[in-house]
Amino acid sequence: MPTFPPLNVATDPKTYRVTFILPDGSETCLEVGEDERLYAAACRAGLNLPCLCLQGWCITCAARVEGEGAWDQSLSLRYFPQDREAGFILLCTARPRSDLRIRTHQRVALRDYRISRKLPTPRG
Amino acid sequence: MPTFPPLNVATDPKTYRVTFILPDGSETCLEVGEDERLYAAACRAGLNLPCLCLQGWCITCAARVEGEGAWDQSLSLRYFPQDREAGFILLCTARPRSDLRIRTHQRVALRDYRISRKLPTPRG
Amino acid sequence: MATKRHASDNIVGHGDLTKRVGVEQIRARGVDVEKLIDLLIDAAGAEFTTYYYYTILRMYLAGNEDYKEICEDARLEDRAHFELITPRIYELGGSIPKDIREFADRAGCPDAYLPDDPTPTNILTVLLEAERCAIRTWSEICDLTLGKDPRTYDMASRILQEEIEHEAWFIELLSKERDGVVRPSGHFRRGTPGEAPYSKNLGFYNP
Amino acid sequence: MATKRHASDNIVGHGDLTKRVGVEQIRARGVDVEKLIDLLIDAAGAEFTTYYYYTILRMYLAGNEDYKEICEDARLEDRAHFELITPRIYELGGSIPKDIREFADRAGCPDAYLPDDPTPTNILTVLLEAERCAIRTWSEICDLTLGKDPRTYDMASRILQEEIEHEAWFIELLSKERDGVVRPSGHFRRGTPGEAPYSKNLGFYNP
Repeated sequence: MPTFPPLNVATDPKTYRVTFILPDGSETCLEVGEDERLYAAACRAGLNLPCLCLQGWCITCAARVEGEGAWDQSLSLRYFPQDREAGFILLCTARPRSDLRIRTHQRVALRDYRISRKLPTPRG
Repeated sequence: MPTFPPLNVATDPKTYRVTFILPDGSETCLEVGEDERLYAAACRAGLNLPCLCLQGWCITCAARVEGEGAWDQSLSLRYFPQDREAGFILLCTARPRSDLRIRTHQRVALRDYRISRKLPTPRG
Repeated sequence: MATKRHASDNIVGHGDLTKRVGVEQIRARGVDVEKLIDLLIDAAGAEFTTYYYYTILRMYLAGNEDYKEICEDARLEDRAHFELITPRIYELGGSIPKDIREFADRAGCPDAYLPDDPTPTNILTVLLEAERCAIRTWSEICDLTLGKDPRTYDMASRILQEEIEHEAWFIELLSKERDGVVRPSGHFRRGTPGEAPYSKNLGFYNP
Repeated sequence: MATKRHASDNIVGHGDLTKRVGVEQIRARGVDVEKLIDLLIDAAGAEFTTYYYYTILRMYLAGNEDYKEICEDARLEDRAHFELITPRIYELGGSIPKDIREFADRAGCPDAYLPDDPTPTNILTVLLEAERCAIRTWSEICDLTLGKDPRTYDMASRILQEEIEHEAWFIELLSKERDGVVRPSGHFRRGTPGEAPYSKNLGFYNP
């Protein structure tokens, strides 16, 4: 369950098309409001994605944006510029600022990326 | 009492002339071996200087080198390049590499200097 | 003779001290021991930082003796969790980080900072979300060890149960404080602050 | 009527909650309260990091049950010191740092890291020097508060006495371990690990 209930998409001033690509290759495309968190939107659509702290810290919900894309990660408690450079996104606290294609289940990839750059991260 | 007893100066391969300037302006000049810690040398000469951790961490023994001088601070547990740039020396773990003139009792000055540069330091 | 379901521990030679049967048995049952160790260190880090941050949060629940007492229960029980987890990490062949800052950096749950506006509602929200993160963590460790590693499972289950109690407490308090809604935790009392009946294996309050 | 030796506390107005008589009285007797608070936070930081690092050091005193037990006493007593100091910091109007890393960074004594070569001699040396740093710290706080701040003095004196015991223990152990020399600490036993008789105001072991 997301920390904050998803906002009503219909009343959102602006929405974006966000595609979630799961490990089995299946794709789910959603309209996501600019104030809605991507994890909450995925929940709303019935996607069961991993999460733990839901505060943008633990990287359990880490995913990766394919190609170009813009998103607001300012709600996260720990998110590094280097994470963004490599396209990593923390779904629990990310809000879309463009249409996005997102590959989910990237916790291990983000962990190893951070370790390689000597950035703090949970290891488990 | 210093952690390590002062080495016998006479057997030291090399010595330097080190002058300690106390807050009352009095000066004490000593021969200090290159392997002797300056705090231990001052103790040997009967100077009662402040100290606490004696491991080059707490800055209680901080002093300041006047003019040019060289010293080895590699035994300190925490000593920043910026400390050296400003002439601060931690007597408990410093060994001379040139003749030195040293103004003692500079804990507050080093503390304020570190705070101004956002470097870690005990505050008390 | 029945077919063995799991690899035996004859991987550990007679008198060999470099391996532990207590580890190889769980590995043989499918536990990724290295991943488990990493998870336990992350979790221990979160319990440890929580112990520190709850010390501060408790101070700022000023004037609310009930909130302070319950925060103190959670604070000391989280400390008891750190104490309980650490020996298991070493038993499995792991170790906690050399540096305390690294321990905080790798914690599985966020630093539970004092809010800039330290109202009871804001502080109780931090406490609640910290407990929720812990519940998810320990639930995952239960999942990973169920039927494979009885010892870690037992520990995780004990800690989880205390974290579940903590969440219920903070929901009760925040619900009344913020929303004026009664949502009972269903609990009575701890005998002493931070009694930690599950993680210290003490008698329950059961009058 | 005798002349008053110290400024009275009439600086604190009727019903004024922004000041404490308990602080103004010690200020009037010459305590630099802000400096004292800073020293107490540094000292609390050292006790807290020591609690963490002794957890590790204790683990590596492997095979030496006597060393482990005594390290455990010192570890839990240092934790008791952190618990004792923190309320006094807030009472005086101070607070411990928002971030646990900052707390470690400003500690008055060094991180008591596990030595690269974790022999009993090397570990006992780290323990000994950590206790010595603590003794110097608490001696200084006794100096600053003697005759001016009975409450902080009492606390510092209690902690100091436990640190003095710790130093004597580690001298005894290291002396025998490293030099083969008997240097008795002069002490008998703690009733339970980390009993902290001074800082918890418990009965002494005095058979």
